[in-house]
Amino acid sequence: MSDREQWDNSSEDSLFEAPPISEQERMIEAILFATAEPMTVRALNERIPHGCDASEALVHLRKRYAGRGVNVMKVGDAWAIRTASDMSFLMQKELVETRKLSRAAIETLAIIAYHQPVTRAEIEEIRGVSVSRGTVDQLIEMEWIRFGRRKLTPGRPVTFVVTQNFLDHFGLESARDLPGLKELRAAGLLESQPAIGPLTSETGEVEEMISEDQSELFED
Amino acid sequence: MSDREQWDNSSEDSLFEAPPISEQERMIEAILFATAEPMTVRALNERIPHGCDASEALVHLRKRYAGRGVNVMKVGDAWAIRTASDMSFLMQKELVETRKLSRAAIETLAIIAYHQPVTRAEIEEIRGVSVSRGTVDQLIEMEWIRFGRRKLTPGRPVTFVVTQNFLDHFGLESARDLPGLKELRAAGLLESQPAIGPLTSETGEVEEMISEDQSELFED
Amino acid sequence: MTELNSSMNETLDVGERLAAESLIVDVDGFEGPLDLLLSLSRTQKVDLLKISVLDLARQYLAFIDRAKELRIELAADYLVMAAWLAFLKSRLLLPPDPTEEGPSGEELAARLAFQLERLQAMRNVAAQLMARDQKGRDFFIRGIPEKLEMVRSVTYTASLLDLMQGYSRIRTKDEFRPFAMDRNNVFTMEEALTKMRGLIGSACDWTDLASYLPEDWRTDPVRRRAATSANFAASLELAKVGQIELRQSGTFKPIELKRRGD
Repeated sequence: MSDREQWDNSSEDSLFEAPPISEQERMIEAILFATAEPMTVRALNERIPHGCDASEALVHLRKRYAGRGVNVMKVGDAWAIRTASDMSFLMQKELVETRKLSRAAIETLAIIAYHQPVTRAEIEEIRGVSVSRGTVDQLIEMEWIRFGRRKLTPGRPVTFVVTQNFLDHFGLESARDLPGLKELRAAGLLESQPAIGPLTSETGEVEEMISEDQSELFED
Repeated sequence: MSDREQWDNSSEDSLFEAPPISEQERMIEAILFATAEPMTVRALNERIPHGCDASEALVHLRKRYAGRGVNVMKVGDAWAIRTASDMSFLMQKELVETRKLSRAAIETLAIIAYHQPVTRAEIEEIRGVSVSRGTVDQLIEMEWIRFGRRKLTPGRPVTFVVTQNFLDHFGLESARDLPGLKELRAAGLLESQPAIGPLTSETGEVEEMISEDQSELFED
Repeated sequence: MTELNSSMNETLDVGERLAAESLIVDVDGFEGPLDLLLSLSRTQKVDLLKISVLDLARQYLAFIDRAKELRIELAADYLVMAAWLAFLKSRLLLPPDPTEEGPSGEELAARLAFQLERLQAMRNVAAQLMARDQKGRDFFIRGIPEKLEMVRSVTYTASLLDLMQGYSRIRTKDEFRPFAMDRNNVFTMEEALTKMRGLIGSACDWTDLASYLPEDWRTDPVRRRAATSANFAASLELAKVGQIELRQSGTFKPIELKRRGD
């Protein structure tokens, strides 16, 4: 409690030195343990006293929990504590029943994740069949995908991108860590070529944009 | 995962040696983290593989968390991981009760987002019912809408527009990224029958209004 | 592929009948022509980029022919693909025509191979993705998120889905009508009545009906006309119920009104 008064009042903090990094680490630890949702560095910094640096504290904390029963995980630009995955056998009671996704939904999700931002027409071109209403609806409801920016192409179609919830669910630090992403890119399979043949979608002309837009998303 | 098979099947465990105490400690750590209530030693022992000793692992775990941001604490005759008492000041901001916006507020907000800048009279015309003062005040207080320019019409009524906070909350880059009616329908979000004549012909209208009438507002 | 070809020319024996049955199941089980092509391509057992598109086209066409022969209902897109592959086959077999516009047969074939490889790749990564450790199955969130006393505040929230559903609810509630303030210049008799009822109390003497026009309805001719007629109708109504008296000294002279003396 004695510490408390010291860091409590952020308006007067500039008068004090920032607490030592070990203390900052404890604070981040307490906050991450208390919340179930991932927290951004920004949100963490807002919670801890002025002059503290959540990013630095997180580096220490992550190291401390490496190999423990719970780990500090990065989720997009946010952080969370999760149980180590080799402990799952202890958690039968905590198992969350997830809705079984259809093959179409799984493929659509993967296409959005690897090609984001991607339009419905582009998804259809890759799968060679039309995307059913329910599929996109379901993925939005699960909060695994959301609407992205509109494409700057005729018709200004909306795009889809994956969400932080998606990253959190699959334990990904960022969309760049998607399995096989590098290989796919090296093989040119994420570039879109103008489609020819019967599977060409009417909106085929939109595609020059993709690689450009995409780089933004996957770059730091 | 390789560990998993080793400790997995508790009925046959007597054939194996109990996992090392460090491993038992990890298990207790993961369980105390993930369970929704404090756990008694007995309940812990039921969860972990045969031959493990929760009491001993708890002693180690408790020591490990001594002086950290969270501690292993005894709650009645059960155990839990809790925020260290000197860290409680960090949790004050935590208690925010989140409630769903009322239907009236959501509809009003949607109209402002799709038709901005829009006057109160126009909102009422579109919704077909009057807009209560409280609804608008609430949306302003949430900083999701603000006053825009006055309309150059008799009475010079004030208009409403959505704010940057609104865009941030809904993960939109700009209000232009809101899907149009056609896209809502394609995503399966529109339940109504698409066949009504005027409806289909007007779907483009919304976007047109956004791109033209409001172009001033959306320009960078 | 050769098997398929030859069997087509013979009458169907029992084994082929069975094979035909499985074909029916297969056509149902495929998610469109591209999916079918991908399955057929597996028989070639090579890298998808090195696949023989010509062979694949033959296989597909044979498959479609056989399906037709068995009178299996084929969706239009299977037939569109068949037509396109027949065209592609002829392009690949004939020497290139230098006067021909557009992509060559090889380019079209490479493009198709690319599409197949891309679809296969997406399926592979989709499987890899689903095989990852998943939240709530392989790793778990904090079971007791801390509930804290102190500052209690209420925030209201809504999701994008709520917003969009709210909007579509309004937009589809009744026939869509683009918004227009089309009653700008209409002054209704009800409005006039309400206004005048409030004013006639002080009309102890004869006053010109025109003086009852609301301030902002006087200058614009259209609005003035609308308000005048509404006021006139309202004054007739008030006279009828006996609240006022009306008089006019001659045609086109001002109409005057006065509270009915009681």
